[in-house]
Amino acid sequence: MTTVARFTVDYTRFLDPSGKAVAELPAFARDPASLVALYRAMVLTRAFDARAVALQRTGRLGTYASTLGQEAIGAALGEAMAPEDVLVPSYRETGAQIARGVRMSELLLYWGGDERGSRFTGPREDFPVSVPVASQSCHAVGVALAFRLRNEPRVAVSVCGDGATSKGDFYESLNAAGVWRLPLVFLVNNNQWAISVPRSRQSAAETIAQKAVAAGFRGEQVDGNDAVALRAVLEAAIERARKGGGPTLVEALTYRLCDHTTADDASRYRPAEEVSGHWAEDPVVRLRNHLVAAGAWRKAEEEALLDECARTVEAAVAEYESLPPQDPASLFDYLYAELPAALREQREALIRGGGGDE
Amino acid sequence: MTTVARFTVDYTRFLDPSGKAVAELPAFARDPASLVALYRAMVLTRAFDARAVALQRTGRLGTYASTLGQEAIGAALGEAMAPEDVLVPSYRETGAQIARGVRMSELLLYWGGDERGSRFTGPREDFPVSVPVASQSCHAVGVALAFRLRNEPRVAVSVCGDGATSKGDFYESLNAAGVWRLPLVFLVNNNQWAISVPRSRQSAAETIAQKAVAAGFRGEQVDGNDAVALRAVLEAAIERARKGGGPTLVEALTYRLCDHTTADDASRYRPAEEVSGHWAEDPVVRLRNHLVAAGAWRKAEEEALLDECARTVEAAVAEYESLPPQDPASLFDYLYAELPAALREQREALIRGGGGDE
Amino acid sequence: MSENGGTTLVEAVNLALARELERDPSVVVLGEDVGVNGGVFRATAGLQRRFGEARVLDTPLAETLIAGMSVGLAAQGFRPVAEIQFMGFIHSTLDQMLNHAARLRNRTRGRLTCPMVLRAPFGGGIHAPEHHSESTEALFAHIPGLRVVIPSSPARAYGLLLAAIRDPDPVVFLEPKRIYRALKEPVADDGQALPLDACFVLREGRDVTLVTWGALVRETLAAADTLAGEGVEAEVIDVATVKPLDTETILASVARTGRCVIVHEAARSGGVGAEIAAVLAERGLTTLLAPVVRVTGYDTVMPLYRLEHLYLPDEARILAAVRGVMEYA
Amino acid sequence: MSENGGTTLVEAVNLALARELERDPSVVVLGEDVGVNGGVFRATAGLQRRFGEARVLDTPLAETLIAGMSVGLAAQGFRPVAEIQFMGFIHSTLDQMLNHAARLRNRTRGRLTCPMVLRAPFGGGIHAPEHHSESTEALFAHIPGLRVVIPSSPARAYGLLLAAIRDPDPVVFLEPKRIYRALKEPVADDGQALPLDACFVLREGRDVTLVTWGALVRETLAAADTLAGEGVEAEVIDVATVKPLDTETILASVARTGRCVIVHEAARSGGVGAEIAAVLAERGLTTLLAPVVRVTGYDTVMPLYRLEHLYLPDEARILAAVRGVMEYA
Ligand SMILES: Cc1ncc(C[n+]2csc(CCOP(=O)(O)OP(=O)(O)O)c2C)c(N)n1
Ligand SMILES: Cc1ncc(C[n+]2csc(CCOP(=O)(O)OP(=O)(O)O)c2C)c(N)n1
Ligand SMILES: [Mg+2]
Ligand SMILES: [Mg+2]
Repeated sequence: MTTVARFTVDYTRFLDPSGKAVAELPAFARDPASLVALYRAMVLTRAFDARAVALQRTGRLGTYASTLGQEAIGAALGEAMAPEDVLVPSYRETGAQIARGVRMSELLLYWGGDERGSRFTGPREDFPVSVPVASQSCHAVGVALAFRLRNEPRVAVSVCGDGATSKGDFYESLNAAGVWRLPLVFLVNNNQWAISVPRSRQSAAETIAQKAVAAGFRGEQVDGNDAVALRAVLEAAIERARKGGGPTLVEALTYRLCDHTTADDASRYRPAEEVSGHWAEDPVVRLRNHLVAAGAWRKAEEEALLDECARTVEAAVAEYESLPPQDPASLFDYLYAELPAALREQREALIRGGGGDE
Repeated sequence: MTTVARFTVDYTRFLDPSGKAVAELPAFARDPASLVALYRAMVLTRAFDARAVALQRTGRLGTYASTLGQEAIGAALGEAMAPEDVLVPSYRETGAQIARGVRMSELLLYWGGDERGSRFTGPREDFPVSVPVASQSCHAVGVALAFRLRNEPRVAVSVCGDGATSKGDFYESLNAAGVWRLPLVFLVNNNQWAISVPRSRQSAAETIAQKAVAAGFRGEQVDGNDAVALRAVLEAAIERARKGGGPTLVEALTYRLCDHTTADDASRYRPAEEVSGHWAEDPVVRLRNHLVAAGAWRKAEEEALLDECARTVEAAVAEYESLPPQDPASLFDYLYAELPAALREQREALIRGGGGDE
Repeated sequence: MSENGGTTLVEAVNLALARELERDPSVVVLGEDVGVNGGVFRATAGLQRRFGEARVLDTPLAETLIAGMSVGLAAQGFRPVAEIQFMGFIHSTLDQMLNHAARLRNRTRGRLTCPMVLRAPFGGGIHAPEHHSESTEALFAHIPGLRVVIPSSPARAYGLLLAAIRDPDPVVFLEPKRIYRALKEPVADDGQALPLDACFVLREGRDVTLVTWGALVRETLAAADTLAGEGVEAEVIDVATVKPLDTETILASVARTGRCVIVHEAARSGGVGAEIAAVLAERGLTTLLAPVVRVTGYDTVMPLYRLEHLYLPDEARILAAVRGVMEYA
Repeated sequence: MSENGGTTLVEAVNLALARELERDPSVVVLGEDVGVNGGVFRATAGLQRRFGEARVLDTPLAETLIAGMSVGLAAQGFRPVAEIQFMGFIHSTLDQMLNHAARLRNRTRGRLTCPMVLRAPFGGGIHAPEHHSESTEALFAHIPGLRVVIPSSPARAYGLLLAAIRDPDPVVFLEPKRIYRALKEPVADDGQALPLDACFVLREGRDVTLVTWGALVRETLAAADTLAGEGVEAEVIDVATVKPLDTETILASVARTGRCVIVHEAARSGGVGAEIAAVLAERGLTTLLAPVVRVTGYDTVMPLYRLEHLYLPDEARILAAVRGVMEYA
């Protein structure tokens, strides 16, 4: 018996839960002021989330998936990606979407049951939210292959949850990305839960990162509550991909502090103590502590930021709520480039006010 | 950055291509006479294969998938599995099926386009051939879970090809087997080709064995042309599974010396020299050389065996060809336990001789 | 089971599952979040606590696996009852259902069989997110070897689910989630199954036959009441098993009424309504006094929830169609 | 392209692919074994050599991926033409086709679009192994947002495939493999597309309308010839695009003939023939002089090849049905 292959999975953390550096910080992070943007993005995401949940509670928004506790991921991804890169998100990438220029009013429209929420005026090539988990990984393969075929130095980033990594299409996508060495980063938000199924029941793999071993490329773990580590690891993976170094799987270890969605009641399946324990890892507090300790953030700035975020979010809500509903004909008008003759009668019947059943 | 997980893939070989032992042989193999059964099974499989291909060429059988060059896998698996275990095969497990007691006439019936070929009179719980590659892995999960739920010391063995390991259902099955630590062995016949797609274009994974890392259990490589190594590795994996040690992925490294099926012409996509080079690895010759060198096999025995195999196969062909075709009503009679009323007219029309379209 | 005496449809599903888990040790319930969480709609609430983790299993998040492993369990003599969380996620089971579940008995000439049930909530009208409102029963209804069963009331959910679990062949069991809790009726937990492959005539009438299933049975019955006030007596048929179809009951009814309106939520083209209309065109033509009309979802993607009311057939559309059919000379 | 001047259907497919690869740099061909091997039916023969590995790609063995990555490529402005090796393996693409390909334009209000083609050989009659003879076009034909196109001759294969590739929306293009090489006709490689969403009237006749598609167009035309000898003039319509349906052409024809026989290979229940019959029952009822008859595959699993002739509709069954319809008073 001989050993023919060996693999390792590395883990990166720069800031401990109290915000103290536990390793030499990457270049970008040495000037704490440069981390302020990262922090601001996290706070804005949290403000948006809280407002969205509140809107749902009062019947002004549909089911919503909060990112509470996972804000570092979106903020770091937003900084690590170039504008010309393409994000292929699941439903929990609110932070990254905002950072990439999707309007908050558009996000509200989407969750408010209006297709116009996915007609982004910002990152025009980014994919819309994908609800069927992991299915979007395949799209990311196509997008990354398109970049390769056109010789463009662009990168696709596909994001999904820990539960999604049990699905076949996730693996088919990893495998294809490996074969073609595509400029593609798979980012897994391992928030420990897939609705009520804990990470330990989802897979016997010690890490999610090691799933990349099956596809023949690098997988690594990062502290998903450490925005600095996330940005460093994601930037490295994205730049490696951009330079032809092939795909990377990045597992961000974090925790879903919220319910799965507003339709879920997590207290049915997980103990309150588990959740409160994880509050000690809060990524927002962690980075704030770091900034405060470094003298780069003060109470007044915090208050101003909260105020600004509240106003920004409120403006988005107003914009969302002021938009009149779509025309009934919209049910037909985007189905095909041109409405097939066979559908004309149905469209007319709908406009006449329903019916038209022959 | 710290390393949080490490994995290795081991490779086992006992006999080199000339049949010489390159490592201390496992207990069962020390008495060369005990290897004769293994050898006989391989020779029988090859004889059956050759006959089936000939039948196809003369229009007496449909498309057939030969196992030429891969006979060690079926023979070893046949010995490693207990009768009460369950085989969940792809279309290239002829050897294992014969070894487990599927009648050769049944195999011919199946490939001859007759459903009765899958009504095995032998291993009654074994699955029939699965044509959609990898789809059978999911069935094996269910079978292994059934054993677990009933507390039976039985093992399911799922077999597929290297190409099949790119499919999502393969991975979904590995992952589930890992989560539940099922008594399930995944055996991959890595014959280097998936029709015209070479192993290198199928996956960037250095080994197929390492795909088990994604699911958190052991994967290992074995020389798939070394029947001794195969039997040893498979026996160990199956016994580990039987004792509650969970699943194993075994990658058997071999080569498809034949066309993909009789409908394929491999000369279109791979050079003749590649194929002829691999004849030097022929598993049948390898074990024969080993037996002959050990004084456990002589020319007369070889001749008698070939003769016996020819007669056995011929008898199977005669049995196959003597069976009258199924009744037309058979199209309906096994669809449901009881024919739904809605189908009665269609069945009667068919019996009346087609039509009956209202 | 409920405060005011009645049982909801989702509670009836729960009762039927519990009854069969109790009665038959070969029944196992599996799916995503069916264990501790009791299912996102609470259809499996309490079952894991009562029957243990070996009988009520949370699976990894993998629908193809859920269907495929059910085939394996079923071949081994278990009776898996698998839940797909929403019908929008059922489509990756199609390969397993069509290529294996529906064929195992036929392929092996009866040596191996596949007594499994694949449950899924379906349909719109609850303001759910994208992919949570699908009605694609027609895809499964085209597959030989399958049964597709759709209850429309708590009592029928109970009785039909018992029948589906006891059936020796694979059944796709689709639960109209819009009426999971919208109506209650007394359901006796007596273990009595209802017949599969048979329509239920919910209301008799001589003037027109209304054929429907699932959540829209409610609107159709309401329309029939309204019509009665106008002097039109509508017969209302709940198809219940949309595969295989009980065409005899439908044909017999239309033979009496001469008029037929089919109501379903799925997209019109190639919906199950097409098969029913086709059977009438083939075998009921001479009895038809008016065109067969379908009141259905449009041939569009189910819109996000703000406009879903435009998509869903309602009583007004049913009434308009019936009045048109009645006026037809 | 062929020895004796004619072009086969599979050669016509190859010509159309080459033409579009040549004309439009955004076209890419992908699938299992489409490269060096040129496809298991040779539909892509020579294309990789001619256009390079970047335009003609062998994929790993993963159908969900093939469909899903095509969505990604298409959203990026490419025009992927993906091959699924046999229709029996197409069902794991259904999730991607239904949930994404068919919806991308609608979901994003036109921001992202999905101009992809999913090609697959389909149908029985070539003595192929299990899962190699499926006709499940009805599954795709029920999905809003898709087109489903089926050629029935070399010339139509060429012209319709060009149209499918140039179409700005997703098209499932199903090739009747039984006639891949069974007939030849001159095909001018002139880059002229044929219209989608339109039936082809292949033969005019006043007595009965025969509606069909794919491989059975041949048997249907043969039946029409035989019927002509008996004094019955049959109109033969090749539906070609089974989603969306050109119902006007069919209704107009039946309005003239008063009789309709629908011929398809797929299982009867819920086949595309059901939709056609339903449209006749709804909108052509008064023009019908006889029941609408469907000559189809049975509602059974396509048998293994020894008995597949029992399953496949043939000229005799078509004739019997037409005679029945003609005798109907
Ligand atoms: C294919 C599919 N199956 C089921 C669902 C229903 N569902 C929505 S989210 C979810 C859990 C996902 O967990 P994970 O991937 O860990 O992501 P998270 O929600 O934790 O971010 C499930 C089962 C779905 N959206 N898609
Ligand atoms: C799901 C599916 N897709 C495509 C095919 C067609 N096909 C049959 S065998 C084969 C290649 C399989 O290769 P591999 O898994 O390596 O097995 P091998 O034939 O080499 O034993 C393909 C593509 C199939 N049978 N199933
Ligand atoms: Mg999660
Ligand atoms: Mg292979």
